Amino acid sequence: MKAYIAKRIAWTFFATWVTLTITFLLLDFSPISAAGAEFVDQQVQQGMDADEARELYQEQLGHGDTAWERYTNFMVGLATFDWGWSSMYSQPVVDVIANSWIYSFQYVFPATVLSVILGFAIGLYSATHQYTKEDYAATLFAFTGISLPNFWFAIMLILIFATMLGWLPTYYSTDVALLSLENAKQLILPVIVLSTAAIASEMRYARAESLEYVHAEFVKTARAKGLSENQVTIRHIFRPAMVPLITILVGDILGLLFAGGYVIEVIFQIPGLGLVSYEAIIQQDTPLVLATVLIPVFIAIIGNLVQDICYTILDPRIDFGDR
Amino acid sequence: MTMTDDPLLSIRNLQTYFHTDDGVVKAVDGVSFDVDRGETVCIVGESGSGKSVTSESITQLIPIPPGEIVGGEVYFDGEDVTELSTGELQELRGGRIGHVFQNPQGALNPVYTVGYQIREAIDAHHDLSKAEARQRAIRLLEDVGIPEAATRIDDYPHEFSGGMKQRVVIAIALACEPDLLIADEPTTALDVTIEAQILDLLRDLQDEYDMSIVFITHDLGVVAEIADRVVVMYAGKVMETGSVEDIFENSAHPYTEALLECLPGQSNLEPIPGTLPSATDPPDGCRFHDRCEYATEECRVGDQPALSEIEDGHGVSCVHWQRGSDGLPEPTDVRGPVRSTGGER
Amino acid sequence: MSTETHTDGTRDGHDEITFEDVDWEEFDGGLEWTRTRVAAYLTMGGIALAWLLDSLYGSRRDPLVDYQFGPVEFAPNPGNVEWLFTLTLAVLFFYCLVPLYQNPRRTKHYWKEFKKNKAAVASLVFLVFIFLVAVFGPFIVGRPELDLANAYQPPVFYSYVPGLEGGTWEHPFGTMQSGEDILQTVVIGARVSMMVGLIGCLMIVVLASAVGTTAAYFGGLVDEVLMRFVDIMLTFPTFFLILFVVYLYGGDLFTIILILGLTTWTATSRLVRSEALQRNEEQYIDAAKNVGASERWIITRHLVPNVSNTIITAATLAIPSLILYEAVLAFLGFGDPNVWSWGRVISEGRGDLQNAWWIATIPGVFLFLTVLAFNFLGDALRDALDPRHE
Amino acid sequence: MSTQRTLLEVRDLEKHFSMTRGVLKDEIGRVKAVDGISFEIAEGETFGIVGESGCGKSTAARTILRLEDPTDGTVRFDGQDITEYDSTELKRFRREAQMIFQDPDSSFDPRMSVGESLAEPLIVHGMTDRERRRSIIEKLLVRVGLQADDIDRYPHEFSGGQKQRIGLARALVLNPRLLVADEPVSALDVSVQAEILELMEDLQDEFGLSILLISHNLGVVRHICDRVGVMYLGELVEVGPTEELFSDPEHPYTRALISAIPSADLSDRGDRVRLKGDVPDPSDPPRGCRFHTRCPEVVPPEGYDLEQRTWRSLLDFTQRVEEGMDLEAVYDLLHPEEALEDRDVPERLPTSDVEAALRSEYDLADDIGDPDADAVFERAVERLASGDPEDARETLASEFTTVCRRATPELERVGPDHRTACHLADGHQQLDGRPADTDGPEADRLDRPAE
Repeated sequence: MKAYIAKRIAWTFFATWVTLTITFLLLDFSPISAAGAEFVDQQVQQGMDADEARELYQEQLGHGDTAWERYTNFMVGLATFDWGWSSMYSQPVVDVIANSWIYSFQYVFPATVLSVILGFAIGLYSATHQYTKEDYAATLFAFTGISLPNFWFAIMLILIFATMLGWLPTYYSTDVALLSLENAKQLILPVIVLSTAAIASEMRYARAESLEYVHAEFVKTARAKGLSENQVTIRHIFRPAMVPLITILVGDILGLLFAGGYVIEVIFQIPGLGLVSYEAIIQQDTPLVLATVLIPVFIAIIGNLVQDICYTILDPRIDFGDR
Repeated sequence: MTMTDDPLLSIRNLQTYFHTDDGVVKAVDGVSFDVDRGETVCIVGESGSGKSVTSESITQLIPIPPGEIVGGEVYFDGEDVTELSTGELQELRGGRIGHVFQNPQGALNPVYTVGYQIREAIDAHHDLSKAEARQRAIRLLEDVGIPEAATRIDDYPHEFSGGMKQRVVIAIALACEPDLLIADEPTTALDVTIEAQILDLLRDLQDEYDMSIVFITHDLGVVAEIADRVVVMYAGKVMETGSVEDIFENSAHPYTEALLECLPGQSNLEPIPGTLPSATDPPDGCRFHDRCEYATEECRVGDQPALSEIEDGHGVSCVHWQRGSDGLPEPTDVRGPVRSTGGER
Repeated sequence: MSTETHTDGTRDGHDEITFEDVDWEEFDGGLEWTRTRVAAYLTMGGIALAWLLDSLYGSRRDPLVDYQFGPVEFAPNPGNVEWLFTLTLAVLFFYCLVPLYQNPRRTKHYWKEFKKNKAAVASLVFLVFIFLVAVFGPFIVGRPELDLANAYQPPVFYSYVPGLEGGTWEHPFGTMQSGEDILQTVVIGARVSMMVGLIGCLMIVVLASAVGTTAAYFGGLVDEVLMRFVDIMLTFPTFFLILFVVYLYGGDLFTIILILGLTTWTATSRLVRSEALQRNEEQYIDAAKNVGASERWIITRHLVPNVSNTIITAATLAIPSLILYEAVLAFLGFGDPNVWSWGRVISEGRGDLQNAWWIATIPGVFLFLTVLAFNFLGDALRDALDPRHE
Repeated sequence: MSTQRTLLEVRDLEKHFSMTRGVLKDEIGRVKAVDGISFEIAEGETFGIVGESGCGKSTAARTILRLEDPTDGTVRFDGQDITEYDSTELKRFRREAQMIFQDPDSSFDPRMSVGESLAEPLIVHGMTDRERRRSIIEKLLVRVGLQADDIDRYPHEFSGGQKQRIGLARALVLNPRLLVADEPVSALDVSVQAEILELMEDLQDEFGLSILLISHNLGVVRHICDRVGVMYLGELVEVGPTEELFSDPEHPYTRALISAIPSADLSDRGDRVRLKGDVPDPSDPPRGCRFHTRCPEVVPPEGYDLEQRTWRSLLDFTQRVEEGMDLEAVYDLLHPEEALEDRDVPERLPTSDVEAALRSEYDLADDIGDPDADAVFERAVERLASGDPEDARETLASEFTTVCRRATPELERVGPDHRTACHLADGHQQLDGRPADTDGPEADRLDRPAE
């Protein structure tokens, strides 16, 4: 098992390397990269000192004359947390990230916890009560949840609760302290929007996976032992269903939450990573765009590793020899 | 508990229906039989005869819904089980009634050790310390013939062979020394040599634990091997019931006879023509009439004939049950090209 | 060879032949060229050729033809997207509708399974409606145009202040801040969504089945490399991959559709591979081998048709996410600035929630319902087509 | 029957599957699914192969039809070696040899109608005339007991038995001479089984087919086969005419198998030869006679005077030690109550406790009847208790040795057409090979074949 984990870690490094290389290739072949050389000219035209502009250009990630030089600079820069200079903020990219992540975290984290608990619970209930009214209601909710375009849903909530009813603020304000009731109040709508899709998605997965086990022979055996329905549900339906569910947590839900967060920050003007990224794209601040795209990628890669390790704990049958 | 002459289990006119998209499936439609203390009763029938549903209706293990026990009583030790609360039922399951299922591959949860799964059965009914429960689990594994039980108890199901898994499932069923063991085709998925081992084991355990066994099977060979009494089922109804000698040496129902005649390995094989009647819309009269070579007009009307007692303990549900004495009706030829009615899927 | 003959009742000449009389030496194998197959190849080849000619010699400004039938104007000047869409429709016709028509018995069976799901039937009706609107709508209602005099017209039956004159049938869904008619933008948006969904879906089908069956068929190192690549692609959160590539290369709708197709096929290819491996174990594959069928026969007659259920289901379920991705991109302002996508209209309405709620609301309802319908449809298809379900 | 011309002749057929791991597919072992089997089938004859699951019987069938390429050996069909065939010859051979499959649900493409499925062989072999195909198929459907208008229906509309009839029709449509039936009735109810078996017999008579029947069910084999081969772990252990094999089985495995069939005869209930344990792992089959690890009649070592049952137990113990019985396993035997995580195994264990535990685990009496054997056993126990399983292994291996472990028995003739691979049947082993001491019910049965 130790060898297996070591292998997974090695694979993680390899996957990271491949991902970054693909990223570099995409970047290097793009018209935006060609524009990089014009960057100095642009800055000079905007009244910057030529040396200063060139120095600033040196700060860019992946500069250099040959492709190989650019590649090595790019990789070394990423590895040493020297992620380049944000012209938009006039700050190193790393600092911009350090200042903004907390705004994303403050609502993504509660939404994640909420969606995992509610999604799994509803899904499990739905599976064990298949074809009941509650099941149909939950399924309808799930379909609605995964089909609602989150940006439109957010706007509709703003229209109802902010514009029409005036109960909640339309935009996020950074003037209030992070740990205040005011702040919690202005995060209600973002959390609702973000978790609705996640709950719906998790509920569907949890329901489908649990259904695989609802009619399993060992569930019948468990019932025949005299266990109560709750024991049967938790130990013999949910626990085995956990094994496949772990894989969707990282693969699908993480992506869903990040993508949702991006749009939500743009709509509510929450100055987190998503809004930073959005503005960086609008301003063509390539180093910042790259960083804000790579952060979710790194989180996903690490999440995958954690998921694999969880898998070995959850499923005794896993064959450590292969993969 | 005091020993009485009452049967341990007495099923009276049990009706279990399933509500499906295609209509109501009358899987078990008025089944009655008794199981005495210490005896083995085999329920034998082909697939679709309702034998498994019967056994799972005893402690209501059938999925409800779509299943529903529509009528009848199940007396266990004098008490009507169909009237029990959920809690009392759970007390009964695994406590006084143990279950063994057909497919040992699926009957054990792959993510727990076998020790955990046995202890779970013990803990559901007894208040033992962890060490005590473990010791009891090891003894159970030894009882069911698993070598080096103390080492194997911490293994996961996938580390056991099919036969060994079935032994573990039996150990779970025996965890609380039940009075009744319900074994639903416990050897069907196993090879013959392993099947023989399991049948031996069940016989030994029956003496050791002093229990009654309800054994469900489609294999008359197994019935001959293990049964004291036999219930022959067809399309949700009991066709014949009697001692194992009654059934094998003195069978009175045409269906039983036909079943015996189509056992491979004997010199003259006689297939039963036709297919099982529709479960949602069973025919009038005797359910077997359109495949029966003795069927007459009387067989095609009314309900399934009541079980008539030929002799003590030997009942048969046939219009012509007295045919031994007053002469058989002429066998009619029901053979012909097999109609592809496509009823079953 | 046995020479027994059977004398069953004979109705015509053919009936006298039974299997044991066939002299096999007179036969040898050959591929059957059916009429449908020829028609399919000709049609698709024709469209591809026309596309090629149009992009080489066509004019960017002048339409190919220009007809006026009363209010209906037919003056197509197809860009790359339109050509690709036409090709997609041809594929859809020959590989979905024609087989359904040619096998009425099987179609009836699928329909029986499918129609158990009422929501899915309703979804299908709705989607067929949206599809027709997407294909023919723009020629009937026309394209949205700037009309500052009619800005902020409310939809019919709604007025700013009760009692005052409200919206009119002139603009049943109201107008936008620059006077564009919302009905027209909704119709164009439907076309955009259908193009994104169907073309992207076709790309996923092609890429996923190519990679999936290749991996399954060749196995070994090919399988390993392809599937590891897919693993890595799957680790990359799709939204950010799309965002990044659109940022670097983006622009017009054609590019965005290509990017969407190229980044979303991976999960389906993994599914196709495992399904193909599973089907390969089925006994009917052995049975076909055992009658002497060639590998190509087995792959085209057994493997692909039986995996196709999985592909169709997965692709149908991919359509809603493709539509949503496009809508989000358009909403964020990264889409094609010349195309009235639903996402873009919602984005325009974002700032006018106070005084013109309908701008953001109405296209959103259509977007939501379309996505919902595709999800219902995909789910029902899975139930109806899943072989495990039988 | 056996006087007729030989249609199929299988010689030393082998099929090994290699188990690989990793990207580079390093071979880490081989499953010898079929490991050198030989038999022949005459024209019009039915030959059965019986064995438990995993014995390689299905692989043998598939290899004979070249659905798998054999690792070694020859298969002669009508005098020609089909293992040498190129693709054209193989395609022609496909017309001559057809197969019906076990699982009626999986053996038809669910997307093809019955007509399409049955037409497939005809199309593949070049019959392009649609009308002609249809007429052939309609007739054939009637011949297997279905109706001509079933041709347009889909497989899911039929019951298992009906599908198996269609399977027979598909196998017959090319008018083959050999029919390989892999467990054709094991997925069916008994009443339906009988129908299919009867149909197979009728068709065989009508078309002069040779049949190779693969089954785990001895009843089925006995009913339909002229001759039978018994397979165990990839090898044929006995081949003979059906009645002779059933009435006078020579191999202990055949005896055990026959004895294990639950028969509808009430007179002999509960009175059977029982095999202990499971079939060993085919990737690592036992040396010598593959059955010796479970054999109730295993030949005892020279120079010891042991009861058969005691000897069986001693051999079981020897095998367990060879698999690697370490101090921890012994400790678990002594202290079953301790959970895995909180046990603390000392350097050595008290010999007397270990001995008692092992004697009870392996059902050995305090006095096993032979002082020399007892001494060997005690020495091994002592080594185990002092934490030296390696030495225990060597002691046991050098002392408790048997011809069944040392040498692989060959198929030897024991009757005109009856061969078996057992040391007990070897001429020189016949006398001293059989256990001398035959009391107890199991030993009693040795000379009196079951049935």
